[in-house]
Formats: sequence, structure tokens, C-alpha cells
Amino acid sequence: MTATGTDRIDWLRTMIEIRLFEDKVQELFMQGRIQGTTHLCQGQEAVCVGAVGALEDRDYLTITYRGHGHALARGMSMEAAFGELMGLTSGCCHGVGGSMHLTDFSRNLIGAFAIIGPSYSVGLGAAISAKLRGTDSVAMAFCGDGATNIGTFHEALNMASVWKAPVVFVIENNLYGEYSPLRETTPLDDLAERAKAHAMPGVVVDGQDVDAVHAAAAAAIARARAGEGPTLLEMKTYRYRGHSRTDPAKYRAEGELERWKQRDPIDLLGAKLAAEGALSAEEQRRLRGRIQAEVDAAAERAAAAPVLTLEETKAYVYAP
Amino acid sequence: MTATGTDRIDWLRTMIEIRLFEDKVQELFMQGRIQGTTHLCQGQEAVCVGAVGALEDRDYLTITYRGHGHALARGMSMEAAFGELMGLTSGCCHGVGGSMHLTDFSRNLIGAFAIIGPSYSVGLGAAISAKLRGTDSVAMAFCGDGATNIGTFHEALNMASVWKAPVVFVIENNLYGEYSPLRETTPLDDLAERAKAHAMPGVVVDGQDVDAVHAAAAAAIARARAGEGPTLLEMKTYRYRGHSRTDPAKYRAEGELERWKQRDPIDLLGAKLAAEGALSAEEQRRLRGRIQAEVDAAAERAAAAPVLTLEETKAYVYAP
Amino acid sequence: MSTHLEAERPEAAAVVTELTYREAIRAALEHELEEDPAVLLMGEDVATAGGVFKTNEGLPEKFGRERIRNTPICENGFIGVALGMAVTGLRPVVEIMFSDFLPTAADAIVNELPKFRFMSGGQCVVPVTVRSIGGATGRFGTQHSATGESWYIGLPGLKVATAGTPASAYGVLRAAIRDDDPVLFYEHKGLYGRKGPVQLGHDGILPVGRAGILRPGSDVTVLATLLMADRAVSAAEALAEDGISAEVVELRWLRPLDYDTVTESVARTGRLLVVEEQVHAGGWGATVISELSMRGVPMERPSALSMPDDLLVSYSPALEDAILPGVDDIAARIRSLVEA
Amino acid sequence: MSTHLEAERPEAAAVVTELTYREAIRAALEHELEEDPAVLLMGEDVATAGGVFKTNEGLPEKFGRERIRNTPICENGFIGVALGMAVTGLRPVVEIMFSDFLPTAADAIVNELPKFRFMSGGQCVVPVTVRSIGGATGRFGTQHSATGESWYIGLPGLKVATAGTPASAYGVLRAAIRDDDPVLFYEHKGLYGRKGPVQLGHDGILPVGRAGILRPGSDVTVLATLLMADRAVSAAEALAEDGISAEVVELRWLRPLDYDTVTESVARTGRLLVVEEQVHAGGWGATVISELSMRGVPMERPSALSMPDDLLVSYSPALEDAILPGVDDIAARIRSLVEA
Ligand SMILES: Cc1ncc(C[n+]2csc(CCOP(=O)(O)OP(=O)(O)O)c2C)c(N)n1
Ligand SMILES: Cc1ncc(C[n+]2csc(CCOP(=O)(O)OP(=O)(O)O)c2C)c(N)n1
Ligand SMILES: [Mg+2]
Ligand SMILES: [Mg+2]
Repeated sequence: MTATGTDRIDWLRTMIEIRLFEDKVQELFMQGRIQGTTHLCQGQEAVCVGAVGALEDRDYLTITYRGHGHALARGMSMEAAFGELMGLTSGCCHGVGGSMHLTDFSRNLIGAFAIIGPSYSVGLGAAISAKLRGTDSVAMAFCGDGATNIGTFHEALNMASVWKAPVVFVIENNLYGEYSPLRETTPLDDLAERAKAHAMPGVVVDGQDVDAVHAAAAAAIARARAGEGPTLLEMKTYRYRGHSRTDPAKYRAEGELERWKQRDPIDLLGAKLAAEGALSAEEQRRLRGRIQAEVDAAAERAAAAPVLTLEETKAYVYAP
Repeated sequence: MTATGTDRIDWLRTMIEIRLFEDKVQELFMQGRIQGTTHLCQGQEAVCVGAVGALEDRDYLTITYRGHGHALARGMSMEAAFGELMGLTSGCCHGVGGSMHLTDFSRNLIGAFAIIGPSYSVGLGAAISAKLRGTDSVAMAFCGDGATNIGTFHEALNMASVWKAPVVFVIENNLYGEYSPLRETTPLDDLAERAKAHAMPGVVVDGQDVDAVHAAAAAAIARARAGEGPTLLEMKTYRYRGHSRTDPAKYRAEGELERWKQRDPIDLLGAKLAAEGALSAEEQRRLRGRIQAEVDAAAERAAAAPVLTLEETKAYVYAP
Repeated sequence: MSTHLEAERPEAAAVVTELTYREAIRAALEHELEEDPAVLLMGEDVATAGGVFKTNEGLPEKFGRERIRNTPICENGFIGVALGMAVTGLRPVVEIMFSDFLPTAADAIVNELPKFRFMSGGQCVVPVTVRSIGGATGRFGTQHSATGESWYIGLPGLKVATAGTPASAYGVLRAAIRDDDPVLFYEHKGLYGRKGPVQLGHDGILPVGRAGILRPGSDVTVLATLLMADRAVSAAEALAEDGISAEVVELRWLRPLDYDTVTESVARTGRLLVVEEQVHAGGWGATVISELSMRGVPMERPSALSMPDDLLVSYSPALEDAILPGVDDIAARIRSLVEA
Repeated sequence: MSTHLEAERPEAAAVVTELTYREAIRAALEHELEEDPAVLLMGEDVATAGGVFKTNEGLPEKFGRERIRNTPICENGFIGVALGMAVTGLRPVVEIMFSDFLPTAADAIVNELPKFRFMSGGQCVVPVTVRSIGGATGRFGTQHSATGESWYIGLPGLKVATAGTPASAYGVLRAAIRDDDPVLFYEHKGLYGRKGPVQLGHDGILPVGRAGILRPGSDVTVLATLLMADRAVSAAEALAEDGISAEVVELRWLRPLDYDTVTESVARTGRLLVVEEQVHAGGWGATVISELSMRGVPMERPSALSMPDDLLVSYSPALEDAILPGVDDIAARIRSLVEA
């Protein structure tokens, strides 16, 4: 399906929501209202919104610990996301999972993985399952650039290709794995090349341009749904923050962050919409203000919920 | 180094030795003098002899459970090999390892792996070690076609490439995993393609032609020794026997085995040497007779040795 | 949310037949595949030549290559695939050819299968059964002879089962496949040819988490699994002639572990011997002895016949035989306990 | 065939200093890297920003990026690489960022490291040290909070060590790196900031396989590791005021396990409590209680304070705190044992 004007305004809305949601997360951390660690996707919003937005409700989705944006793009309420980061019953997993495990089976968001590898194999399993059960659902699985060096990444691509599975694999290449720049751990720049080892089409996509991301994802999804097999999409993007909360990201080259910010995904789409007269700069400012109010309200609503007792969590260990 | 006439006669000798050694192994199994399982490499002798023959003594070698040919090509005595298969102290590992673990540190044959994956990562480790210790030794690591589907295969290729390690990776593509034909588990025919995922040169080689195997291996070894990095060599070959002793290989297509036997590696080289007048058919017959006598004698010598006691094997568990 | 269909297709009246352990495994698979279209079997070469241990003869012909699926060699990857299938409505049975290969997939086994439901806050169930074939006696050498039965007993969220007889092979495997939690099910390659009575049908399905008394006795409780359960029965039979009455309990489930049956038996006999095809450290045997000691179950000093803590299995047939607890070793130990 | 060079470069006279656990780890690494050119450190991001837990500050600058090597994300692959290095003359130290990732490399840990020397018939030694950082208290959630300390205690050929104090961090890690066998060395992320006296230099190297008495006592023996050893000491201190004398033994080595020290202590106190940041099933605690019961060491009914067998660690801070044995829980249990 091709994007309409209203779709694109909605993308802008969602990208801003993700950006402001994560600003709030950072703030809540500083206040000690969220503990532990978190992995922000600021700068990568176009990937979450463009790719996830191309899925149908009946499709499956697996993401990673850097998954706030994907979960929100999939329609999870900010309250459910905030609640999970706060460890409260208002969370999508009732506070048991935390920031790295935003999961919502009601939206076919079947897993968020804190350990690298299985996001691809489990997503593939859902795709094969959909096919065996006679549905036309497809699955989309996410991982990062560094994750393409672990064996399971290749194991999943190989199985998907040999079984012609209805799955779309997305690599979010933000140029770093924790503190290591891509080329210190990986011998090539275009990770889409890795599809060649598995006779699978690989596509390099401008991850800052939500239109490009959505178009590439839609094409891969259509291919999967048509039974033509899997596709590997490499999204060229960049994370503005450090790897996790405790990382000041001092290891980055002078000016690199600033260069990337000139192609900020929200600014890029905002400028287009303004130029096309679809949404003026003024309207965008107002939109941002409304979203900020929603973010603040959602955080407060989430914070009002209680914490589970250990006893209550026992029900989650084994099936009823 | 390019092969001389005497080299090639020696290759023929070694290929015949491997062929007759494994015929004897089969015979000893039938007599119950060897137990358990074994994985014969008959049909693949040119790969063992051509590739291993291109290494220097100071180079390292890792092989697999299908390793009789490689061990003999590396210079292990038939007595030490027979002894190991019989589980006796005459074996290279004193009978503790068995058919799947023919190991000989005195020849830098540092490991034979019964579990798929580590033959590449461990071989790579030896290569990096050689470099760090300031030597110019290289390492050669073997695996099969089916093994290219396990994650560790790709993990090793990735590390080798990003670290420009002095290692040569050899795939013995004999068209089958255990019982599964390549294309049932793998989406492409030329496994050398998999090097592209790791920005590494990949070369397809006629694994039945020992001259071609040796030339390709020598070139990759020279490249590694010169510090230019790793190479992936895919040897197209075929195993005449089933996967292991208990496998009659009924799953193979009618006539497939016969077709491959027309390009038997021993016959191919033998015909060349006869045509070139280097070694006549008659001389080759006599050579085969002499080797058969050596094989039989080696088996008898090996069989005369005792078995270790459990108590004696304790010394192998922890370092002295 | 089990998707079984007993209601619609009632099974033929239960019958007891003499089957080999291998035939019992095959029957369990066939019956679950028949009853529930959500069940499927996947693994390396499971659909070719009956599978490496010939437990799957005829299944691909009957259920098709989609439900009996050969996988590439990538244990961690295809258990991940099974997980994705399980949380979207299927009930995959995964075959890991040798238990020694379970560690190849340990990330999926330790970090995903047991924790997936929990981390989601109970949003899903994970009905994955992982069959693996372990144990010595095959002359397969150091890397193909582990039972591995205790490697994963300390993981809440997972269940761990074993089979030491044809009846257990059928009844425990069916129970494992029908269970909505992830189950590791261990088979022993040394038992496939063993014959025994098997109750086919739903009546032959054995309860999750329950041990079984293979041979009642009054002088000592011998606790064992897999091949050791089989050998313990032979030892007990031999001792009966000398008037020594040993009760052999097959533990079957290592998680959850049936302390009721074990405690009742030990309280009755006053003596406990665990026989293990594994070292004692970190195993179910140590776990049981520790629990009973902490609970103060009245018994003589407990005893364990296990594999040496400072040795590994060799290829050499003589050495492989020597390292395993044999029927005579078990009998001798029982005798020394009873006559002490 | 250790390649140490004490002879040629004797160390500065031993000194005792107050160090954090983190500083002690760093000092152990630095001193071994200094003493033996064959030692190297590899792992994910070990050479950047001091490593993820800041234990490697300054090491890349001092020893170079070849010896302090960042690896791609592929635990099973790079432990295989370390094995290949070790059997060809190097002494690699591998850092696995979280102990939860050890299963990702379990094939190398279970099937290769412990068995490699054995299968070769003793042709090589395997001096690989695998450091991993485990344990809860970080609010890292279900997949980043395991100690994993007992996952690999049943593998002859391997050695398993832990550190619960800065002195152990320094002394046990150095001993592990100098040992010619593969050693899994566990650190606890909740202890990095803990301060304590450390004897630097060779005199601070603690013997392989030996437990340590952190606090002598006469009423009960409290056996613990890692964070639980630290908490046990706090509990013992609190109880001292009430005249209860608890002896705290830090086990340190889980394989080989120091039964001499444990047995001597328990025989003296007559009581045993194991405190574990893990479930009891399949752990070192069950192993010790079982062994002592089988040996008939005279003691009251033994006790274990472990993590619940039917629960997992949650992200929620309140839930994470609640599931761990706390200082008060330990004190209360000791009191109930002594006053029973
Ligand atoms: C198996 C495993 N090894 C290591 C880690 C620790 N870790 C978490 S994120 C990360 C870097 C991943 O980088 P990338 O795949 O590029 O994803 P990004 O964080 O950049 O989104 C690492 C090494 C892990 N979670 N799992
Ligand atoms: C991790 C692992 N999984 C499965 C096996 C069982 N297995 C042994 S050989 C083999 C097939 C390997 O095929 P290939 O790599 O083509 O080598 P070949 O036997 O043809 O030489 C399999 C699946 C194993 N040894 N290790
Ligand atoms: Mg990245
Ligand atoms: Mg093959």
C-alpha cells in the first residue's frame, strides 16, 4: 500500500511522540523514577515508524531492547510503555519485563529481546507458523548492525531463504555496537551485502527518510505476503544518545553527531510536509505542544499504578 | 610453491593410502575390531591431499570427524590412526579420542572436531596466535557444506576478515549433510558465495582434481602468509559412502554415485601421470600393491597394543 | 490454551502392547501428531531415513514434509524458530540429535524458553518440546556420550523429563508434548532396542511431574533415570534371589521433581541410593539428597553411585564400559548399604 | 608449561592496600598482563571506555589493542578463538559481559574447553580464563541478572571460581589466569563499588581450589559466594551483637570444591547454612549438602537460603529486591538455626 497524506502526518506525529517520550524517559531517570538501564532510539525514529507502519495488524513483530520506538509505532500506549519502564502494573508486561522487553501480544508484538540473536529466529518462527496455519500474515524482525556478527543472525537468514518464509528482516545500522564503531568489528559497510550469503535480496535504505523506509518495507512485506520469500533491509541511521543510559558516547568522532542531526528524520519529514503545504511549521509546533502534554499526562497516569507482589508474579512462570 | 613431478607421485601415493586405509577400516568394522561410528572420506581424497599438502610443517591444521584423510595427508602414521580407531594405546590419542578426534600436536594438527562449528573458530585462534607470537605460520581449517549453516561458521569468517587473520578456510562440499542434500538445507549451490557476507575472497575449486586443489590452497596460503588475510575455498567433491557406518545412503539419486566415480580423484591423477610418462599404469598397480601391504601391516601392529586403564586416563583431564 | 481435540476424535480403546523403546517414542509422536494439527516435528534429518535413530519411520509419509521438517544444522536458530511457532499457536517438537548438542542451543534453552512467558507478564504460553538423545554405550566418544539430563534442572519456567522404559518413553513424551510449558525430554540411545509393555492411548499418558515405581521393595530406595533405571531394575532382580528387596524409583521428571513419591519411599525403606550416568556435582541426585537431608527425612546415610568427578568418557570401548555404573556395581552398592 | 617469568622480573615487595572490587579486578589483569606476554584480554568493548563495567581502564593504552582486543558480538566464536590461542602458546582471558551470555557460548564451554586436552590424550593444555559478570541488583531484568555460577560445575576438565570480596577478586582471578586449565571466573556486578583490603603481588594470589574463612565463628557455618558472601558477613556482624557467632566461609572455587575447609568448619560448628543467589536445584549448595550428608559429617539438619524455585527475577526494582536473600533474611535464618 502506498502512503497517503494523512499517513505521513501520522508518521510525523508518531516520530515526535517517540522523541518526546524518550526525552521524558531520560528526565525520569534523572529523577530516579526509572531505574536500571535503557536504550534510546532517538535519531532512529524514521526506521521504527516507517517500517512498523507498513505492517498490517495481523502481521507479527519482534524487536530488541532498543524498542521504545517500535512499540509506540505499533500502537502501544505511552502509559503502558512508561508503566513498564517504571516497573509498575500499568506496564505492558505489568512491570516484570522493563525497558528491554516491551511486549504486546494484543498487537502481535510477540517479543522484545535483551539478548542478541533470537529476535530474528523467533520472528522467523512466527512467519513460518503463519504460513503453516494457512494465514497470509507476515513477520518483521529487527536487529542492530552489531547483531549481524552473531551466528544466529545467519542461521535465521539461511532458514528463511531455504524455506521461502514470509518474513522481513530489518537491520538498524546506527554505526555502533555498544561502544565499538561498525568497522572495528565488521569487515564491510553495507550490511545488506550479507543477504548474498543466503541467496536473499538485500536492500540499503536511507533510514532517516521515513518515506524511503516505508516504501522499502512495504515492498518487502508485499513480496513476503505474495509467497516470494524473505528480504533483508539495511536501514542507515544513527543513535543520538550513548548506547545506554550510563554511556556518554565519548568514543564518537568530533562532529559526527552534529552531521547526522542535520538529517534529523523528524525535521526532514516536517520540512517536506511544510513545503507541500500539508502541515505548516506553525501547525507542527502546535502538534508538538499537544504531544508533549500527552507525554506528560501518560507518565503521570502510569506512575499512579501499584507494583506487583512476588506472589503475583508466580503466575507468569508456568502456564495456568 | 608449485608442485614438482615427485610431489604429484607422492600425492597419488597418499590418496591411494587413504583409500586403502578406509577400505581396511570398513573391513575391521565388519569384524568388530573397530566399534562405534566412523565417517569415511572416500571420493574426497584429492581435497585432503591437495590442501593439506600445501601447508608447511609450521602451519596449523584443524579438521573434523571426517578426518582420516587429512590426518594421513598431514603425515600421521597409519598405525597411529588405526590404533586410535581401535581404541588402543597405539593410537595418536592413546585410544581416548577415537575415529572422530584424530589429533597430533607434533604435526600441528591441533584438533579434530566431532561437534560442528569450532573447527573454524579454533583454527582461526591458532592463526591469530601465530601472528601475535610473531611467527609467519598460517592455519587451515576444514568443515563441510552442512556446517556452513551453523552460526559459528559465520562468526569465524567475520572475525578472520575484520582481523585480517592468516587463515585458510576450506569447505568440503560433498553435496550432503548427514542424509540431507545440500539444497534442502541451504539456499545456494556455490558456498564460496558465503565469503561475500564477510568481504572475503571465496573460490570455487574442482575438488576431484588434486592439481587444482593444491594450486588454490597454495595461493590462499601464500596470501595468508603475506598478511593479506583469509580466503574461503569451496571444494566441490563427493563422498562415496554413507554419512557414517550405519548409513546405506539410500537417499541418493539413481546414478549419482556412478557419475561421480567417473571423476575419481585417484584415477584422474593416475591417468595424468601415466599419460605424462611419470608413472605407468603398471607402476601404479605395483605401488597400490605395496601400499596394501603397508596398510595390512600397520593394522596388525596397531592391534597388538594394549588398552589404557581408567586410572591412566585421569592424567588427561587436568593439566599436570 | 491446549488445542487438543479429544472430544472430536476419541481414540481407539486403550490396549497394552509389547514395544521397543524406539517404537514407543515413534508411537507417542504419531499419536500426538494425529490428535493435534498444531503439533509438528523438526530437526536435523528427522524426515529422512526415519531420522538418525530411526524414531520417526513413516512420519513424513503420513504427515508431510511441512510437519515433519528437516532443518539445517543450527540448533540455536531452530529452537528460536520453534519458540516463535509456539507463541503463535503451534506446538513444535524439536529433535536435538545428541544431548551433547543442547549447549549449542543453550541461549534459547536457558534465556528464552523458560523466561519468555514470564518476561511478557504472562501474555503467552510456550508449548515447545525439545527431544534429545543422550548417554553412553555407543562408542561415540567424549563429545557424543553425555546424558546432559541435569544441565538445565535449575531453570524455573522450564520442565525437564526423561524416559527409562518403553512405557515412560510413550507416556512421558506424550505428556510433554501436551504440556503448555517448554519441556526438555531426554531419551537414551542405549535403550532404543529395549522391549517392554506399553499402554497405548490416553490411558498410557503419564502425569507431568510424577515419578514411577518400577519395582517395589522394602530394604532400600534406588532412585535412577534413563539407562541407570533399567540397570537398577536388573540389579534389584538379581538381589531378590538373595532376599534383598530393593525398590527402584524412576524419577522421570527432574523439574518439577516428585518429592512426595521419593520421600514416601525413603521413609518406608529407610535407605536411599541414587544411581546417575553423570557426575554427582550439580545433578538431580545431589539435589534430592540435599532436599531430603534438609527436610529431615529419616534415613541411613544416603549414597550415590555416579560417574567419577575427575574423568571423562573415552571412545575406547573398554574405557567407556568401565566408567559407567554397571548392574554389578549397583547390586554391590545396594548390598553394602543393606548389610551395613 | 606455564610461561611465567617471576625469576626474571621479581615483583615489588607485597603491600596491602584498600581497593574496590573493580580496582582489584583491574589490578589482577594488569599484573598478569605485565608478568606474562602470553596473556591477553578479549571480549566485547573491553578496550573501549574501560569496558562496560569499567574494569579495564587504561589497559589498552598500556598493553595495546592487540592484547586488549575488542571482539564482534559472537561469544561462541571468540571463545573458540581463545581455545585455539591457548593450545598454541597464549593465555587468553575472555570477558563475557554478562554471565547470562555464557549459554550463548555453551558449546565451547561444555564441549570444547573441558574436553579438549582429554580427547587429545593429554597432548595439550588449555589455559583459557573466562571472566563473566553476573548477579542481580542492577535492575537489568530477567535476562541480565543470573549469577550462572552453578551452570557449569558438573564438567570434569573445567574449573569454576568466584569472587565475593576485593581480595578474592585479585587473588582468585590471578590464580585462574596462571592456571593451565580452563577456568570460568565469576564476578558480581553488585560488588564493583565494594571496598576492602587487598594484598597486591604474588603473596595476594590465592590458592586454586581453596575456600576462605571471611569471618571466624563457632555456632554455625555460613557458606556463600559472590554477593551472598558479602551479605553473609554483614549478617554475621549484626548477629555478633546478640552473641551469635557465625562463621562465614567464602567457597570461591566451585570446582574443585574445598571439602576440607567446609567439613572442618561444619564439624566445628555443628551447623550448616548455604546462602545462594540461585535456585537450590542443581547448584553448589545442594552439592555440598549432599556430599556432607553422604560423608556423615556430624551436623544438625542443614539449611539453604536460596532463590525461590518457582520464580524468576523481574525488572521491577521492588520485585528484584524482594527475590534476593537479604542481610536480614540471612540473619533471621541463622538465628532460627542457632536457637532451634
Ligand atoms: C549475546 C549477547 N551478547 C552481548 C550483549 C550485550 N549487548 C547489548 S547491546 C549490544 C550492542 C548491539 O549493537 P547493535 O546490534 O548494533 O544494536 P544497537 O544497540 O546499536 O541498536 C551488546 C554487545 C547481548 N545483549 N547479547
Ligand atoms: C552442532 C552439531 N549438530 C549436529 C551434529 C550431527 N552431525 C554430524 S555430521 C553432520 C552433517 C555435517 O554435514 P557436512 O557439514 O556437510 O559434513 P560432512 O559430514 O558431509 O563431511 C551432522 C548434522 C554435530 N556433530 N554437531
Ligand atoms: Mg548498532
Ligand atoms: Mg557434506
